[in-house]
Amino acid sequence: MSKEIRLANVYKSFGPDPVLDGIDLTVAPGEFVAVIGPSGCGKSTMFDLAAGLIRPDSGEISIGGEPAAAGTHCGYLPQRDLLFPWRTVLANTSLGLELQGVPKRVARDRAHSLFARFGLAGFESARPAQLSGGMRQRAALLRTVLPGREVLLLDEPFGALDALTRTDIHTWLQQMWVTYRWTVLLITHDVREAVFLADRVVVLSRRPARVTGVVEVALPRPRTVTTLTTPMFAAVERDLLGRIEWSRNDPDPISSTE
Amino acid sequence: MSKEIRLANVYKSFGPDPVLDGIDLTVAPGEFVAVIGPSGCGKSTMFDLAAGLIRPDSGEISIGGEPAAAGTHCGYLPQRDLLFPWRTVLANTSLGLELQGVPKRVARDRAHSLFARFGLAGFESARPAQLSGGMRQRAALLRTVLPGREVLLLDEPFGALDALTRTDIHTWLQQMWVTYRWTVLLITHDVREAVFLADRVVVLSRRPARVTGVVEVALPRPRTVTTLTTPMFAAVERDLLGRIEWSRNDPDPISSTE
Amino acid sequence: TDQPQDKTTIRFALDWMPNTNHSGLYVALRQGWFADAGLDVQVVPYGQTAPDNLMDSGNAEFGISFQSSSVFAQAAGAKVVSVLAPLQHRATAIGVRADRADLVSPKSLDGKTYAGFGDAGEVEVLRQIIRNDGGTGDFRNVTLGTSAFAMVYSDQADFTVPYLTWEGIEAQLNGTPFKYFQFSDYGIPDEYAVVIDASRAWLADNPDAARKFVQVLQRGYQLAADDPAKAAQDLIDSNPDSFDDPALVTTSQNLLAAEYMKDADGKVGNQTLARWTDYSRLLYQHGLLADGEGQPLTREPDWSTYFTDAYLANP
Amino acid sequence: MPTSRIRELIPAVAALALVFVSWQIYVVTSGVSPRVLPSPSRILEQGWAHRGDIAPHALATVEVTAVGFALSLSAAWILATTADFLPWMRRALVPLLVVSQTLPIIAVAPLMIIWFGIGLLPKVLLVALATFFPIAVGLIEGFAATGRDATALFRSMGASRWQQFRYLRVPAAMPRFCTALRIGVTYAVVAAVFAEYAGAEHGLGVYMLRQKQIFRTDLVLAAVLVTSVLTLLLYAATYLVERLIAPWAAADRARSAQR
Amino acid sequence: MPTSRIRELIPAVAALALVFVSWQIYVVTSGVSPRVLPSPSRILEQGWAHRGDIAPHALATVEVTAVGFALSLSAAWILATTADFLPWMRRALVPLLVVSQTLPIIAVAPLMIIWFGIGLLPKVLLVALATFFPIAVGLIEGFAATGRDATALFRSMGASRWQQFRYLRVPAAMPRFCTALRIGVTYAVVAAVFAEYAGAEHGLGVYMLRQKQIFRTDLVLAAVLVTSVLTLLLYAATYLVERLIAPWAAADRARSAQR
Ligand SMILES: Nc1ncnc2c1ncn2[C@@H]1O[C@H](COP(=O)(O)OP(=O)(O)OP(=O)(O)O)[C@@H](O)[C@H]1O
Ligand SMILES: Nc1ncnc2c1ncn2[C@@H]1O[C@H](COP(=O)(O)OP(=O)(O)OP(=O)(O)O)[C@@H](O)[C@H]1O
Ligand SMILES: Cc1ncc(C[n+]2csc(CCO)c2C)c(N)n1
Ligand SMILES: [Mg+2]
Ligand SMILES: [Mg+2]
Repeated sequence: MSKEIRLANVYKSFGPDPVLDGIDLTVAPGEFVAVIGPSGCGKSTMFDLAAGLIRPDSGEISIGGEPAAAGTHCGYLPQRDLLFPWRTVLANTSLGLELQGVPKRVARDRAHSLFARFGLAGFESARPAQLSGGMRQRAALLRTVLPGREVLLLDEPFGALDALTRTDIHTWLQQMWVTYRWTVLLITHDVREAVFLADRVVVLSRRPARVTGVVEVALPRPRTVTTLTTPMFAAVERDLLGRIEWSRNDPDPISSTE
Repeated sequence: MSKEIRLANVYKSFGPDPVLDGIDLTVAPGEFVAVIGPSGCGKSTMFDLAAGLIRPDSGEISIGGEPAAAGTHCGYLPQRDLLFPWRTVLANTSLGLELQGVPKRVARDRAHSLFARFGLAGFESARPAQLSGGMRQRAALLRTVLPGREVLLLDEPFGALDALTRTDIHTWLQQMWVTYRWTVLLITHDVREAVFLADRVVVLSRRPARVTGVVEVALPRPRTVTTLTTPMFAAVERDLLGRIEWSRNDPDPISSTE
Repeated sequence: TDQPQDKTTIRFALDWMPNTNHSGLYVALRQGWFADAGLDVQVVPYGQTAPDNLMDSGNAEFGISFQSSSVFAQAAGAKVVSVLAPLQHRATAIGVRADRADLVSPKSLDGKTYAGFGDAGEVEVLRQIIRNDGGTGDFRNVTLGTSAFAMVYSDQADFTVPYLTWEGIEAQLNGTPFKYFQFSDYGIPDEYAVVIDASRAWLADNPDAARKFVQVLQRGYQLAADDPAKAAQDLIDSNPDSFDDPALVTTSQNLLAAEYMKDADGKVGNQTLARWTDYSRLLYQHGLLADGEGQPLTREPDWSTYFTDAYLANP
Repeated sequence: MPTSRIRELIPAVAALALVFVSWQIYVVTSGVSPRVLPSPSRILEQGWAHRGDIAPHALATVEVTAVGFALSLSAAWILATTADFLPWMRRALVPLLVVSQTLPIIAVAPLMIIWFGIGLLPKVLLVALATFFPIAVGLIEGFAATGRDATALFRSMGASRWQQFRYLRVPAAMPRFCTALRIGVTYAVVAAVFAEYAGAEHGLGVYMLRQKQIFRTDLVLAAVLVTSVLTLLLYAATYLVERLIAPWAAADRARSAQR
Repeated sequence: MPTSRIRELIPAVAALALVFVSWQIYVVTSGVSPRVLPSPSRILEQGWAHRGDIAPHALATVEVTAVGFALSLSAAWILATTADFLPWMRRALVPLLVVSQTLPIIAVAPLMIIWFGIGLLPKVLLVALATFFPIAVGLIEGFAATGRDATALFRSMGASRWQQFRYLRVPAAMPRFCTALRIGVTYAVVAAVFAEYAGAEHGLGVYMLRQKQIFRTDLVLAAVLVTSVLTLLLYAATYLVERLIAPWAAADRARSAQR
């Protein structure tokens, strides 16, 4: 039921400067892949391409074997949360379901059942402007995940969350993923997050982005708090950090994990 | 030349639910204080109060001894970046200086001299819509810091940055701070970031926010990559994590650092 | 057959807000004479569109016109014809404020401002009058439509062409009287101040109804000439919110009845070729008439085709 | 909070009062003829005295306004929706729309009567012609102003073109639509009066024309006053409409006004 | 890209051509009298033949339009700025503004000429009255629509009220101002023609009135055509203005239109 995401030799530039410089990446059906790359390298651009929202200059992109097109139905969480001011928080979170044709009452009930888990309880009828930054991000994530698309594209969904709220949602997301086996592509700046959640982590270079490394994460599922303390976790993390080659360009690097 | 930030017994609610529940916090002139607290607890609200943008229900807030008011001139970096579409990236970053009355040419030159450092070189005349999420955040930070206000309020300025870009900017910020000794209040979700940058870290509870712990960071300045590996750094980090009491409420906690 | 026939509907277009020039129409309406004749007469109120244009385009069957308007329309090919002349003489004159000591004859209007109606030929005729009085005929022509009279009262303009029998009386009653220079005193032939025009096409298709209508209307105007007080009352009653001061209507109707409506025989409505010719020829000679293509007429029209008495009651 | 509402109205009432009082004083001291410029008190007094005459005319005008504005609104929605779904329609129709507005209505009105007769039709068409443009343009620009990101998001969620329209473009256009509605409604009564000027049996336009004819400038202005009041009522109604169809925008405006 | 520009205009040109061709065919086949409905070809031909008559009238209209619109723009900016700085002024003036729009211009125009004479003044005032409202409302609502967050940010940066206005509220209002400008400019020429109808020596309005009286519907419509073309030129000019004063908005619109 899940679909493969495939980018083959994809080039893209805005104006004269290239942004994506020949990206090759295949995410198998039901696989969870994290993408790590320096800020401004082209990660969001890659997602826009995969979602069919913009076209590559050359190369091929397909979702489930079909060329990515505007109508490609995937759960896309853009980097800016984009909640709609004319909908309450509850109505924003149920939007994806409603667009799938789920009756409004049912859609809202389903969204509502996750409000406590997402720390949004009590804000059902608030307007988005009344939410904190992290709450907005959680509401947007809930809206994205709820329709259960076969393909999820998550662009830094956890950036504005504190470590514990984040962990809580990690756990929930993993649980859902184990159950439904969506194909997930996740952008993050947090190496531990990537290792904790993903089957594979893809490392991109500075702009123009190329794939400079791929790290397999063979940790057993479900991963829990104890997984983090295993030597294998530490090994994968170290391997990954080693591949973040762009660190070498830095004038005064302070690695945040060594 | 720097100013003290003082919040005394501050209460604030939106509607029936309290958000700030008696906050007491003093930041000495030239001190660098980090604030850590769960998402949605009231951190941004505290900043809005300190910047004089909203009024407390009760309690007192002063900046440099004067009550915080709309005109309180501080460098405020709000959580959403708020770049203006009608200005180029360069003009956005120089805005703060221009508003101070610095001649446009001079202001733009000064902003421009930091573009390489902030990874924005080449995007001087781009429009904000053409920037990546992290680039937007960096541009907004540059705009905030450039005017050299005696008081800086930074609301999650590094959330969308990868570890290395982040470290680079940390180093620069610390360097500037050592030189100018602004009074800085920084919101972050990253414990290591807080310890690396701050003189003191304040921990807030879940909403309604109260101060549940204060950790002194007596690490010598300037802190560098080597500071991170010192036992003292590790000790402070551990102390801080211990004080994040709200972790206990979590149903299925996965600490990201143990 | 004996079957009651459907009433013929006739739309009658007005040239102006209801006034004593329309009294015959309202008398006939009020007395129910049209209904008695099996006619359903609907009054088309005054608007931005000239009655001749409404008739020509099939939006009215009859309407009020003036001799000059009718001539312009017919020369340009409009399918209308004059069927009745309620007023036998010109009822307008050059009007200036009575307290304007500087304006003593048309000559003194040189360089002054005329508050006009945009009518075809009005400027040419006024210029002729001034020249006939020894002036140059150069004046400022401002086109104002319905505000012309107020412009003269408020001194924004110097002269206009009011109806002696309406604006003239109104001005007098309000204490700001006009003084007049009569066209006929300066060599302009007399004309019918008001005529009733009809759609030629409709006349051809409905000769009987046309005759009935014109004769009932003629009867109305005859009564207005014979019993002006009653006609004034009918006019006021038919237009309840149009007249503030009944004196205006009665004075006006009395004046019309006494001096304008009846011909030498005391009859109302007849038209003569001589009257039609004199003034119309002046317009032709000034090169004012143009055909449907906008080309100035090069041959004088046969004025006898411009009106007909065929629908009137036999004299 | 009714008291604060009322307090907000004070400056407006004061400004209006100032205008009327200065006018009254001018008329009284200058001794200008009431046929040229009647005093406000005279207008009120005479207007009240003739209320029995004015009321039926006002009613006729309201009818023309209502029918014309309803037509205008429906047409604007249909056209803007069509234009939104079919970009070539937008490119074809919007210029036509603009052209329609460049026609001097005063020259066209008499022609409309020649073409469409003398009934309700040309009047309703005139009201529609006058109010249609701002509403349609407001809607079209409102739809088009939907953020690109938001559209992209909707597409990625598999929203059909219709769903994009219904759930994104329509709500996003509401604030502009409300502004446009306010402008359009302001022209509606005026346009109806205008249409009556071009020929009608009843209506405030006819009444004004008649009073002007007999130099009752005071009654002309009394009818003008009635027109104003009708328009102001419609204008106020747009705020109620806004609170219904775009409560978030109304709330935002209120907050920003407090500033 | 001039070719793609030209290609974008095709539907509009086609739609206009369709209207004119149908009209021509209808006139030719129905044999309707040119006094009722002249054919487009006749209008063009006769208009061209009388270009010597029309040109000076058109020039007079252009003058009234230009002066009136300039007045209107300045007044709208002054008023909107004042209203933005002094909230009580907004509360006092905006209702007056709305009231000014509720006055049926057709009844007021003749009075204005009686009060202010036949010169340029009343016409200029009428053009201003007709175009002022949409522009002022667009500006006022544009200023007021500035995001609260943005205002807060500016205040925290120590921006003076004037700087907030200059660097935040003015640019934020530009897109709405451009929309309003487009609406306002559309009414400008029409209002000038209208004012001339109410009383003038020269101008397209007078020309139309006179041609109507001598049953030259074709020349009336030729003058209508000239009015349209003048308005369309002004309308097109607003896009140039927009590119100058709000390039980012123009760019956004272009992107969203590509959608
Ligand atoms: N304008 C408002 N109206 C109503 N409630 C509000 C408003 N602003 C904030 N709140 C509420 O106040 C609480 C604190 O919000 P705040 O933005 O201060 O959180 P935060 O600590 O900054 O969270 P985060 O880390 O997610 O940004 C939240 O529950 C939020 O819903
Ligand atoms: N619409 C656009 N027009 C021009 N340049 C663009 C546009 N969108 C993105 N870019 C450029 O493409 C590059 C990559 O942007 P992108 O948003 O993909 O980065 P990213 O990897 O997601 O960065 P971040 O981690 O900061 O979000 C940037 O240099 C950006 O300036
Ligand atoms: C009662 C009455 N007063 C004025 C006119 C307007 N009008 C039309 S033609 C003309 C003569 C000058 O051209 C005048 C004054 C009218 N029709 N009826
Ligand atoms: Mg990004
Ligand atoms: Mg926050």
